[in-house]
Amino acid sequence: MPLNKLSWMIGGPQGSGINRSAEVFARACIRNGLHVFSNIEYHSNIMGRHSFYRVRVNDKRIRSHVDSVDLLLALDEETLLGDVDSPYPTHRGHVHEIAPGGGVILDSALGVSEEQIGRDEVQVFAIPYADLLKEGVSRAGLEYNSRRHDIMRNIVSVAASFALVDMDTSVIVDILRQQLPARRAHLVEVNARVVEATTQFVKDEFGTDFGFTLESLARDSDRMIIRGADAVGLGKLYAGCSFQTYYPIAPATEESEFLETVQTQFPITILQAEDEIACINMAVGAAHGGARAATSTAGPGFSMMCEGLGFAAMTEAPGPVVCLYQRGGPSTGLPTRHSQGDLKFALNPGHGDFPHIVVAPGDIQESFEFTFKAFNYGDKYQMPVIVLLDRVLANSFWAVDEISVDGLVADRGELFSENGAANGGAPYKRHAVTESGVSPRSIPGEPGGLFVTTSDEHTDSGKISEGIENRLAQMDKRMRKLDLMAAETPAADKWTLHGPEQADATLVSWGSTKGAIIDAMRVLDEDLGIKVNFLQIRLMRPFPAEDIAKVLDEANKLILIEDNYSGQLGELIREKTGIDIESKVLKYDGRPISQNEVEEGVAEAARVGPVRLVMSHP
Amino acid sequence: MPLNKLSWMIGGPQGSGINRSAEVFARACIRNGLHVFSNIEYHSNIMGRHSFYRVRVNDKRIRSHVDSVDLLLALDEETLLGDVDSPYPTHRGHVHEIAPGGGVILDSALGVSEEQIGRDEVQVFAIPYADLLKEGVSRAGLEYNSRRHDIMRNIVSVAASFALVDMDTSVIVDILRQQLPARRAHLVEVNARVVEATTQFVKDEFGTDFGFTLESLARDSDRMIIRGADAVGLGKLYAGCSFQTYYPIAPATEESEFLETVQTQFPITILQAEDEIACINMAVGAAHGGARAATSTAGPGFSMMCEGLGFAAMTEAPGPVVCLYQRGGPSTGLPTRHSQGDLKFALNPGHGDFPHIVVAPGDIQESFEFTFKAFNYGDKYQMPVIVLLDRVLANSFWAVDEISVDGLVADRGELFSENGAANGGAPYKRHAVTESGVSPRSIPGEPGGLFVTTSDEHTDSGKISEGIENRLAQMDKRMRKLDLMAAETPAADKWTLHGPEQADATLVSWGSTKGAIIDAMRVLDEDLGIKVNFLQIRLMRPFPAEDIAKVLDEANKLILIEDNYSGQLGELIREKTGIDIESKVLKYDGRPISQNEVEEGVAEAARVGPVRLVMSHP
Amino acid sequence: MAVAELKRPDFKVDVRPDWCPGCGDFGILNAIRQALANMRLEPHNVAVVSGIGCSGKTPHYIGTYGFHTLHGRALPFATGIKLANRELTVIAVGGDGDGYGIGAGYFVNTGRRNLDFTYIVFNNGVYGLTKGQASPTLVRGEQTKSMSEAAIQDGINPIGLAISSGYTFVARGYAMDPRGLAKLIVDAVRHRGTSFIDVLQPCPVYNDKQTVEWYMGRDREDKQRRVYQLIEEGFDPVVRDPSNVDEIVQKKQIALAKSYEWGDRIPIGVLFQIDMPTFEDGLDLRRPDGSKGAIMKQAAPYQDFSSVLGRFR
Amino acid sequence: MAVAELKRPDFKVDVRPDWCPGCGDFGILNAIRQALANMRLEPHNVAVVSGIGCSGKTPHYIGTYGFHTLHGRALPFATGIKLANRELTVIAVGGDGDGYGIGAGYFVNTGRRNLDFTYIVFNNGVYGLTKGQASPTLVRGEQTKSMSEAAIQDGINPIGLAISSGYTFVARGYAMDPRGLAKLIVDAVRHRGTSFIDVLQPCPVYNDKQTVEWYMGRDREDKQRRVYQLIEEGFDPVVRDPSNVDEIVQKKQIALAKSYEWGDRIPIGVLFQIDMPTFEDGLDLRRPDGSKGAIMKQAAPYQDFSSVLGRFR
Ligand SMILES: Cc1ncc(C[n+]2csc(CCOP(=O)(O)OP(=O)(O)O)c2C)c(N)n1
Ligand SMILES: Cc1ncc(C[n+]2csc(CCOP(=O)(O)OP(=O)(O)O)c2C)c(N)n1
Ligand code: SF4
Ligand code: SF4
Ligand SMILES: [Mg+2]
Ligand SMILES: [Mg+2]
Repeated sequence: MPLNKLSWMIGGPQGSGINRSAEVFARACIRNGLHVFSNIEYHSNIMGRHSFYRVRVNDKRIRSHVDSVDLLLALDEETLLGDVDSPYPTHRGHVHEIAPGGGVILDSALGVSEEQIGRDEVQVFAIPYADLLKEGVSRAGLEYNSRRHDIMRNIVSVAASFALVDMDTSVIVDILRQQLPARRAHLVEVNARVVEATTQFVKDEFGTDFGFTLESLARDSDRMIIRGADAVGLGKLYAGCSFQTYYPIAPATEESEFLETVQTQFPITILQAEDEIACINMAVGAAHGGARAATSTAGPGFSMMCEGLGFAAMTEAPGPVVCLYQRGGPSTGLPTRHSQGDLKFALNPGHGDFPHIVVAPGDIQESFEFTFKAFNYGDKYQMPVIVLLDRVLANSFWAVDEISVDGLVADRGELFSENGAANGGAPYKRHAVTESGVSPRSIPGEPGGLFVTTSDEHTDSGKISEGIENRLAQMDKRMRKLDLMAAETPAADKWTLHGPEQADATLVSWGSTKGAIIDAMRVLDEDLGIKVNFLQIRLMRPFPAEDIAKVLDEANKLILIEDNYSGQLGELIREKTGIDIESKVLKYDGRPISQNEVEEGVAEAARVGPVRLVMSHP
Repeated sequence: MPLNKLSWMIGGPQGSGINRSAEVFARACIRNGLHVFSNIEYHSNIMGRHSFYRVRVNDKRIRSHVDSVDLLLALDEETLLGDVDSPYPTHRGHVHEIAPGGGVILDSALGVSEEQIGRDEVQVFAIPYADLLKEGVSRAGLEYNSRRHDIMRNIVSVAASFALVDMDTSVIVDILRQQLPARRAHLVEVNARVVEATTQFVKDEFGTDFGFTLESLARDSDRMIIRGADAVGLGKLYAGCSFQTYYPIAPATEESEFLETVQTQFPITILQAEDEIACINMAVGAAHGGARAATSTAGPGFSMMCEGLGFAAMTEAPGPVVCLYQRGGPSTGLPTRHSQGDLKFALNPGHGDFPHIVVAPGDIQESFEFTFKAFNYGDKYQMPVIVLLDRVLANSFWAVDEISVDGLVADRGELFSENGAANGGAPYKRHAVTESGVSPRSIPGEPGGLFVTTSDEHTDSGKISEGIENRLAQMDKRMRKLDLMAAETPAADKWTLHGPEQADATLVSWGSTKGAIIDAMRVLDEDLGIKVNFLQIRLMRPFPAEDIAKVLDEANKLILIEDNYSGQLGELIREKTGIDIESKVLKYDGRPISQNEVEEGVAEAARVGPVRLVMSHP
Repeated sequence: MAVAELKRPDFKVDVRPDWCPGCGDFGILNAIRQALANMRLEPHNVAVVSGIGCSGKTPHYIGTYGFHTLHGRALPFATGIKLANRELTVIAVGGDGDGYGIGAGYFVNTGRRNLDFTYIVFNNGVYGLTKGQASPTLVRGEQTKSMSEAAIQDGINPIGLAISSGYTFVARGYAMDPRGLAKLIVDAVRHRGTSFIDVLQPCPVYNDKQTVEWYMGRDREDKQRRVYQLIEEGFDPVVRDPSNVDEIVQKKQIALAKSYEWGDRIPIGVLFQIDMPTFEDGLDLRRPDGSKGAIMKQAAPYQDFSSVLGRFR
Repeated sequence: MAVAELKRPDFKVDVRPDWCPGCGDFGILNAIRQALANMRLEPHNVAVVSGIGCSGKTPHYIGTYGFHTLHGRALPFATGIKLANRELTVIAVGGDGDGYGIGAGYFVNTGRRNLDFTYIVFNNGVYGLTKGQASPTLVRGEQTKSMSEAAIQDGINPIGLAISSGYTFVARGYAMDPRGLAKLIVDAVRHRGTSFIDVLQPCPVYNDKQTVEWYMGRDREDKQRRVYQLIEEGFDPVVRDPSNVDEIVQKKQIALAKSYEWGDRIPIGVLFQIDMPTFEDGLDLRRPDGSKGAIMKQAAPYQDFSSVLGRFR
């Protein structure tokens, strides 16, 4: 039976504390030397609607979820059987997702019978939550009070899970000890007793029947558990970003909230603006004002930023960095769900031809690193930079060993003061036409660097001009900076070919699907006999067309994998290289592609040839 | 010497009445049975900056301008020699554009000498404006008063021009008689005398020296002189549009202003909103409310409409029709200048994958016709429709013989009431999943058709739903409507191959360049020996990829012609067909491509092979 | 059920609101339904339009035509649908973030227009659906549960804004007083012109300052409730003579003063009302033939279309 | 010129304004330049930020740093640049369409923030640069030259909006009184917090109602000028005790009343002023170490960066 491989899930109504349970569970696994990947699915709702949290545990590094569940912890009946009886049903529950031989933990008070669950090959572990709570509380010498103590139901869930998979439960208490604020330290003791009572009950009642086991491994105390949103925030801090605006929106808010928690510690101003138009224009103002400036949003907010982006490009602002956290569109869409549906919009985010940079990280390290680099791009090429992220990358907890800052050096680009002498006393020209396209920039406050700039077409001195020759000179010089960026950026930043040079099939993708693809590659090769490699494209604009064409030309079979309807990267690749990737594995049901879906999709595409496959596990 | 072929230009400060002169001149030519194409170039300024107006006259139908000028009417020195001495010069004046043998008319009071003009092969006609005005006024028995009478300088200009080219000047007076409101009818007489005095002076002084001649042709009294903006407005009226919003912006305002002038006559409400976000959302509201609704804007305003467009698509609103008048971008850019730079933005105008239609008319009749059809598309496929227009198409005066309404029948699509019976009493489902993708729509006020809809993903009944199966069903059904649209739309509406089936080179373009290309084709063939045909693409989304690929595959040399920097249609074609049109004739200096630039560009591309040519006549 | 009883519509539907227990939104929902029922409106002649937020879900819970639009854009949408079909009773609803934050520009400019519809703002001091950030009505120094720091911006005064923007009916309601609120809504809907009600709405999950207990004064020594009805004090908000500028200004002044009353006493009820020509009236003046830009289900080419072509010849 | 004279900067530049002859914008431009010169500010420490419109061209005509931004977005931009570099004196300018139409949401929400900068609106009742459509301040029934029909919307009251939004310095100026306006601008810039001046600006080309002649009362029998200085009447706009809510409300009330005075007498001058903590003050409270989020020309990784990583272990 499986050792140190577990797909755990907890489900229940929004607001019932599943987040807390899952996060303690995940953290505890990490403490015990294991790797985790955990992600939540929830409705755009504050309390009551069905949500669930997956924690996948493994002894090797993992970066994605799988659709099957080994151990399901159901806090309510809906988690088991769905809402099929409601007037507008949305799901069939999670029982059908349980792997044969897997199990369900539930509160015996729910009164759900094994017949209702209806799966013989699944073990049902009914746990008397209330009794265990009472028992624990009284062991701690206190009197049970449901209002005060029911919050520990979470701990029962985690302890029962750990006990079933035979894992040391003491780590749960360690984590609580670390996390609870000083003034609530007395609660550690009570929690410890509840853990104890639960562990004892589970061992007594179910023994070691459940075949899945987690074993503590050599403890690597430095491993982090972190979300993409945090990694982006860290990238901003490390880059010296001193100004961030935001307007609340899922799934971008987490990043700003993280930054808000450090604003007393770092010289960064976080401003919650009145809307996203204000966000982008404040950020452009701050960038022109000398700050490394940023804003973060999701699709609906980004839809408000188009004019501001063109404005930043036209006035050659150094940035700002705009983090676009994709979620299920179109329109308000699926506010708390995942998608990679905003690529083409991010590539054409305003009227007219103007330069901007679009970069798409694929994991935690890349989220940190390319957010950092985005500020360098902004400063060096004086244009807005879009960092494309998404719901699953942003909000999933990933276990990583380190955040590496190797080679990350801030570069603020060509500044006027450095070049002042070369001017020979000639008046400073903010938009001087240069060979590279870059004009040394001055920052307000600089005595010799006075300039005016404008969203209108302008002369090299920033005066409004509708002259023809000037127009061509300015237009060309702005666009030329994209060539410079392309030339100066190492190929390794633009794209990566993961896996062997030669393969039966080359998977082509971008962004957060990286996790599921990398995880699937080994299985495809070892278990399904399909040798694949994986072209991850990171730089979307300026697009490394020649490089990509070369890789694709040399490949055997091509398979596109994207979490959107149209295969937007595929469209971009065809636009830039002419190459049509006919086999597409797409997912657009609002959930991220899973490792097994990559395996299934690739296997099928490899088998049948050119095909558009839509993945979904309802 | 040329008969009935004249490129006339009047230049002077913004606000000095050149519009009036040029429009009287153009109208007078039409009255005399000739064809005209006239377009203005002006700064984003109310008074004072240099502007000029071209009127090209011909005995055959013409649809574009040429860069050379046969007769230049200069109201100031800047028109002749530019502003080269100003701190931020923008142009060199128009003297260098005059064709050999051409002429300049100027006010002798300007004191500009022939040496300053410096072109021996150009004739200079100095006219004593003040004297002629005085003379005319006194002939009318009045006392000259500069404040009251200087407004007639325009008429001196027109009369002098007509006299030089030997055209009957009485038509000028006829036009004034028609145009002046009743309460100012007494002015006709004074104007007539000024015309008389001017004509006499010119004949006496210059005789018939000037070689260019215009001759009255058989009068076709029904010929219209009309701008694209008017044609679009007429299309809206004919389609029964009853609600239009706008926020002032060049070059879109003209359309709404035209509609405002007819709002007392037709049941249409024109609402000047507080911004473009209001414009689009009001229009979506009105569309849902049962009206045929529209809004019109330019790039900066369109940049504000992204979220509203996705919203319309998500809630399956019947429209609205959004007219996007392209101007020089990016950002505020060149507000009063021309461009075709918003195609790719119009194709990807929001976050997420959603259906919408983009259609690009190329001349007056098409502007009318496809605006009309846009309402049918909106109603039938329940999605927003973008009509892509541009500055030169919108604001140039074109002579056309007729606006044809042949075959234009309003189709409001599938309505709930018609299908009510088929429901068999089942509750009405606004977003019912059907094979075609279209769900019969009900209109608020309908007793049995109650529904709720939402920008969130929703069920067939419009309730918020984040369910997976529902999501796929709704997403697919929304997108399916694009296939239906593609299937139901005749190829003749999607694209046209103008000219011979077989040609040395196939020109590929869209929108307003049509005029210059059609005009150039004959010259290319007859004078330059290059046999070309011209693929005009009108339907940009859903893109007729197969048809286009077929045409392009069968073509010999391909040459792309666009008024933008990137060759955006070229990018679209490559994305959809894989075909890379390597030869590009582009123009992005804020001015429309001229007939001669098409000739020059095509000739050059045909000669040297794959090349990117940037056209410009500073 | 054997025989379906013909009954007065109660505007209920088969969808259960997914608001948190104790949320003030329930009270507002009930008040709207009650008001619609009291006015004996027919469900198909009513359209409820909302923005995005917890409050934005309201149309899903009312048995009328419903449009759950975009964040901050309920007013423009409502304007469009009303002008497309003037027969509809249109009620726009939304949150305070929706209306005074991202939607502030529409809030101001809708006031100028005086279209005949009603706007109800669910004012809970927070951005509920995005988990409790400060909304524009939260005052300086206040720190609700999920804020990491106290607010350093002032709160706007919605009543003052409405008065300066031109709203012709300006009121404040309280979510936990559904009966009074229903009456206010009836008055607002019956008012000719744009009527606006700012409703104080407890959000038990994120706003731990303006709670029901607080509004009820349970924290006060004298246990006196804070909210009180203006009418009880004999407050007179109505401009008697709309042509009398002095009276208008004086009524606006006292409304402004009342709107700043906060803390121990919080007035609810109508604060300002005046009878002015509506936007529709203005449109009708332009079109003296009496065609009121009515809904057009079947577009037919306008009869006199060709006449307009004459201009271009 | 043989010897360059060292002289006090006059903030003039080599670009000629392309406004129409007689445009009120000239007066405002001169007043701004004059105010800057009077305050003896150094050109490189001043940034003038504008929206789009005739008025939006102003930064091109002043010898400071200048940002001619987007239509309606001058305030957010000004907010950003000010927070990036608090040493700068920031002046935002723009039209009435820019500020109260498309920019109304920012006008309202900037008021709440009370950042230390100045906003000057060129209020001409029309959209000048787009050729004369009605702006949001044009009142119901008015029809200027280029409108095809009279306005059927009410005009908003900028002063009332400002007061309800939280502006701490609210004034009205008159473009044709550059000396008085320059003084007002000096006071506004010196005020700690967001100061706002609505400037009545004749647009001789498109607004044929509120002309210089009209403001000067030349159409009146008694030829009495309409505009008058509040200060002449002894009007006192300043809140003496910012902790006294009653005083604040009372001052707001009288400011509102004054702002509606129109027609025969039009007051100009400061209408409301109060000393309140600025947004910057609030930020500083959050960061007790005194690091004021200053401009960072050379970004260096923050020293204690690695400490923050600890949270994730
Ligand atoms: C353009 C845009 N920006 C942001 C959001 C995210 N969002 C959803 S609801 C909401 C705020 C809700 O607050 P409020 O309007 O006060 O309503 P409440 O939930 O408090 O009723 C926000 C910011 C969005 N949907 N659209
Ligand atoms: C998003 C956007 N919409 C519309 C415009 C067009 N536009 C330019 S100036 C202007 C209005 C100017 O009026 P106002 O702000 O009152 O300034 P004024 O010209 O009167 O000084 C408009 C609508 C624009 N530039 N950007
Ligand atoms: S978060 Fe607040 S406003 Fe939203 S439903 Fe819950 S209690 Fe109501
Ligand atoms: S249009 Fe009016 S506001 Fe604009 S420059 Fe001319 S006079 Fe001034
Ligand atoms: Mg709220
Ligand atoms: Mg204005």
